[in-house]
Amino acid sequence: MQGLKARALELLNDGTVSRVLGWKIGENTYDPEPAFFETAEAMEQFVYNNFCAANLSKYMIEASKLEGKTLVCLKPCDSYSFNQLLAEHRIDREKAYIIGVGCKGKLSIEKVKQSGLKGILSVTDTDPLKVETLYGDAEVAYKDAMLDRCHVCKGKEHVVYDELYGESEDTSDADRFEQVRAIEAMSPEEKFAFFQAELSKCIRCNACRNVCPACSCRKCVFDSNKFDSAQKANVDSFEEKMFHIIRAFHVAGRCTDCGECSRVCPQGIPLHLFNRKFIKDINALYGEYQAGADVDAKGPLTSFTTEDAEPGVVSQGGIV
Amino acid sequence: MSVNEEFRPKIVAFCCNWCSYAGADLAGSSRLAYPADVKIIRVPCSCRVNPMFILRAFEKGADGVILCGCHPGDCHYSTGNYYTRRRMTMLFSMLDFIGVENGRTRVEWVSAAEGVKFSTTMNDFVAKIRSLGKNVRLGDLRCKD
Amino acid sequence: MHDHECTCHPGYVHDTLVPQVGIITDIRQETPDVKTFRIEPPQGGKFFEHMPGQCAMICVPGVSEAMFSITSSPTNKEFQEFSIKKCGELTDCLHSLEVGDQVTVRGPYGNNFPVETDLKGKNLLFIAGGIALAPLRSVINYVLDNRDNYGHVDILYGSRSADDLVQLKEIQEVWMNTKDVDVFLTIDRPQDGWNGNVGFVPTYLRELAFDTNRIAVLCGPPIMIKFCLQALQEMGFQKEQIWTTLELRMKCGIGKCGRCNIGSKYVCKDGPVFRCDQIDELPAEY
Amino acid sequence: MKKIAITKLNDLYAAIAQNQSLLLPIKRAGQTNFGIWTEDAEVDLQTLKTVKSAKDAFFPQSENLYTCYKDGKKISIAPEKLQEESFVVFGMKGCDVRGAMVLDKVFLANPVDNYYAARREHGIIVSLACSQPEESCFCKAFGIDCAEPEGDVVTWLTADYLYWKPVTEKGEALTAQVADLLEDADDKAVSEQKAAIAATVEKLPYANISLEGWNGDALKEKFDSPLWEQLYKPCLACGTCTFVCPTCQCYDIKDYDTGNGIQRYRCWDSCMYSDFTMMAHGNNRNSQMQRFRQRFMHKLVYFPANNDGMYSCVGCGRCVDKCPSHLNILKVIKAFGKEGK
Repeated sequence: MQGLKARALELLNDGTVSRVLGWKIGENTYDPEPAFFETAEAMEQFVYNNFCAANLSKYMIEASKLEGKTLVCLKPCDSYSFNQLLAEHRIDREKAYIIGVGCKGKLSIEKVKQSGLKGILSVTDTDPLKVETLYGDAEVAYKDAMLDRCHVCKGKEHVVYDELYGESEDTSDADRFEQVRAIEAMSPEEKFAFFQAELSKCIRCNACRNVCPACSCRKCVFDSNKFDSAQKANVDSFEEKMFHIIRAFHVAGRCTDCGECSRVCPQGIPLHLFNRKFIKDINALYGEYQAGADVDAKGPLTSFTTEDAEPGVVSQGGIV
Repeated sequence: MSVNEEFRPKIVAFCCNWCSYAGADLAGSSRLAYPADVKIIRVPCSCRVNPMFILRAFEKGADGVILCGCHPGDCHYSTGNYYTRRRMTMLFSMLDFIGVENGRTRVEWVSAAEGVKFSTTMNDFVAKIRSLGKNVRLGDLRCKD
Repeated sequence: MHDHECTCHPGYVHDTLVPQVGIITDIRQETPDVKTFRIEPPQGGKFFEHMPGQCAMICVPGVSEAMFSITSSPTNKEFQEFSIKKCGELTDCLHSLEVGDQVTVRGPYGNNFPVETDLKGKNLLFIAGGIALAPLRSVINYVLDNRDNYGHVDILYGSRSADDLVQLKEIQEVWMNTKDVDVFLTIDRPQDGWNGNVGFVPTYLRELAFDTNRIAVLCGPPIMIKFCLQALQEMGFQKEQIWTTLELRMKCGIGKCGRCNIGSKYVCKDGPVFRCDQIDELPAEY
Repeated sequence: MKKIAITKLNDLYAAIAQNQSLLLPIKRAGQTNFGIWTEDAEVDLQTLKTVKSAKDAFFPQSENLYTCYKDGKKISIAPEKLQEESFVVFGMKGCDVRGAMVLDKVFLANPVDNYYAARREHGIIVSLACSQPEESCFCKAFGIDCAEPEGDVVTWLTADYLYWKPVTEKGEALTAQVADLLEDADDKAVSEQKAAIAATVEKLPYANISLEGWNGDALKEKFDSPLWEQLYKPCLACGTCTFVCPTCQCYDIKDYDTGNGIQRYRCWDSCMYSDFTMMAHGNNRNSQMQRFRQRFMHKLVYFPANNDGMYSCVGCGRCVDKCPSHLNILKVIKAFGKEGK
């Protein structure tokens, strides 16, 4: 981390970049916040540890409008989001200086808490995590504290960068579509019950939308008063489902599966399932596609072939 | 609703202006019958139909939604219906994924000359929806009549 | 607040968030984009008693609801009027309505011009621009109807063009013919058939060079308020002598929904009328 | 002081639910929130903080105010029924109970919000002491005693028993309803737990955070501070903090056309949203910095200025736990504390 900080500082001082987009140290190890640093003095609070989970690529939309270059720290999976935003002309490659930072799987304090620990006073980002709590000390295995998305890691390669810093590791140890398949195998009643239970928790806070790098519309359809969509109401009916279906639909073919939506959901709704279902269907029907892997690739929902399957394929046993 | 009363589903049919709407017209002028429960909404092209239109229709009480457009290759705007095909495949698959009865949504390609197909398609779809019964899962609780 | 008891819940008064039905009984086209609506409850008369400067929420169900100042004076015992400029979704819809159409009305909300305290017995200078005559009309008519309680009245009113002057008939037929009232009209650009003053309100205000022995009541677009305030201060007015109104997005009208606050003050409840020195104490977020 | 064995808690819930609806923390799809008790509900008293506070019980996220019917040009209005049956909210923590009192200052102030008032009148609060406070708790800073919360009945949960102490008349009446299930108890176990809680609270990292300088007096100084520019940057403009907060009371009023009457409803809104103050002629808070500042200024400066120094924060720490960007009110208080202004 010290080396990364020194390198960022060097680039800031020699004028290569006007600001650094990274993480600022929080009150504890586990709550670093995304931050812009513009001075050497501010850089003292720069931190990069295994709890730095936030995907910073979306902040580049705003940073692209600023004077001068922004140094941005991207983890391998974040670089896909960056590329996708680049493909959509939402950010300016010339305004970014990318340091591809190493990642060996990111940790989540929620996961630590789910292991049953309460009153966490301090925690290390080592393997195992050493946790000091009000009610005694404990250890948690690194893998157990990792974000869900890291168990289906996209690999250790950055798809876009100016320079690399640190080692990465492919932490995948699960099948990306396993949960999707499990749900597909359910009866309609079971499926409905599952999503009803999950989505009725939704509080319509929009955290999933606002954090999503693919949700980069200047004005969201769900904020439009002109259309009967700005409901905001939590009515435990189809409204929440519609919000999430449409949101997933709007990012289908563009979603890199970065998993930020599920990470930020205050109610722990597995929102990535919607995105992965679309990804799985796209792969099955229109060929393997990874959004953000290639800036020049045409998105599956903005292209077609004359031989495409008919929508009726769904009622003939579904897309498997 | 009493048990004996026949269930009359509310059907919304989005029809493209150039083919399917003309097909519906032909069905009408040829006196081919299709249930009056089908409410047609004319759209410039099947690809104009935003998935939200379909979900809103359900939410506000539709029991089935059918989308009709030109046959692939015959789109007035040359490629619109190809996009429709991919989009609707994705949307229907998602509806199936969340456990909403499969079969309440359908896409059919109906040309301006296919008055007969329009009529049989609608009869068939209405029969299907009738067998599925009232749409409960996609409706909004506030919209009960 | 209206205190009528709820019909289904004895013991409860109607919530102030629940409106009354209003019937549009008259529509006057004031300018190309301003209409004055006379709205009455089904039984006729007024919805409630109000004071000059107070507002009410008018709603076209299913479209939207917004706060409008009550432009008729409380001294009008028969009905209430609202002058509304077409400038958004709701106002577009209101302009499409006809006599006999129904809307909902709730209120009155907010404070009022201090007609019974600070303004009483004083010479008064009213300055308005465009549609902002709507809130001032209420207080001007109140003053004119209680003529003996106030000193000399000057009214300076300007708009973009002669066609945009609101309430012109009343200005010419009533205000100009009341004793001890001087009306000064101005328009932004020269126009055929207009032989009055041409120029912006703040400029005309400087030319008129009023002495400071009066209270100024100022209402208009923010930019006009800013320059008029400057002009008045240069003319020697103290901020304590100047009253104006503020406007922000409102939903509830009773200081609870949380959007119209400037610092700890809610414009819907503590406003819309403020004395200029009170505004200075607020954070600059309006 | 009364007590009931925890093995018999289900009987207690059933007995309460016989006479009125009972809301309590229920785990559903992995998360605990207040919900209506049913026999198959998974009651969860172990989770310290429900994701959403108990605010919904009195000020639901979405509620109808009235329905407007149109018959030709004729409009008629049917106000929604006010709450007229009593209900019990069980398991509210000290912070949540104080949260309701903060809401009282808003909704019970003249003109009274009858919808809220009716719920407050008919709601019976059975609070629960926090046997295991957590690191993000700082209710002590607001003078809340989580070892003996306010409420109509106060309860304490130990390994074997739920201790039950009625405090108000409403609480006595509820106790009478379930008297058969309760046995007399002495104060010993409760005193021990209270002492243990007090000792834990002293070890909480933010329990003694200083609120010095946060009052209505320094309003403009705080407002104009350059610190806001630095603090707001990572804010995503989502509404998580406001929706999990027990004291956030901003709401929106909207219409929903059901096809059979237009429902006028109000729902929680967030000052963090870009369209919150948007109107035809512009937006007076058009940057996220302004919206971020509004939220914290309201909680720590404007609200106390209007309510005799009472803060609109109860230190429950939900925003600390849930903010996607790890921003929170503690960081704001500390940043200003460090600057010494």
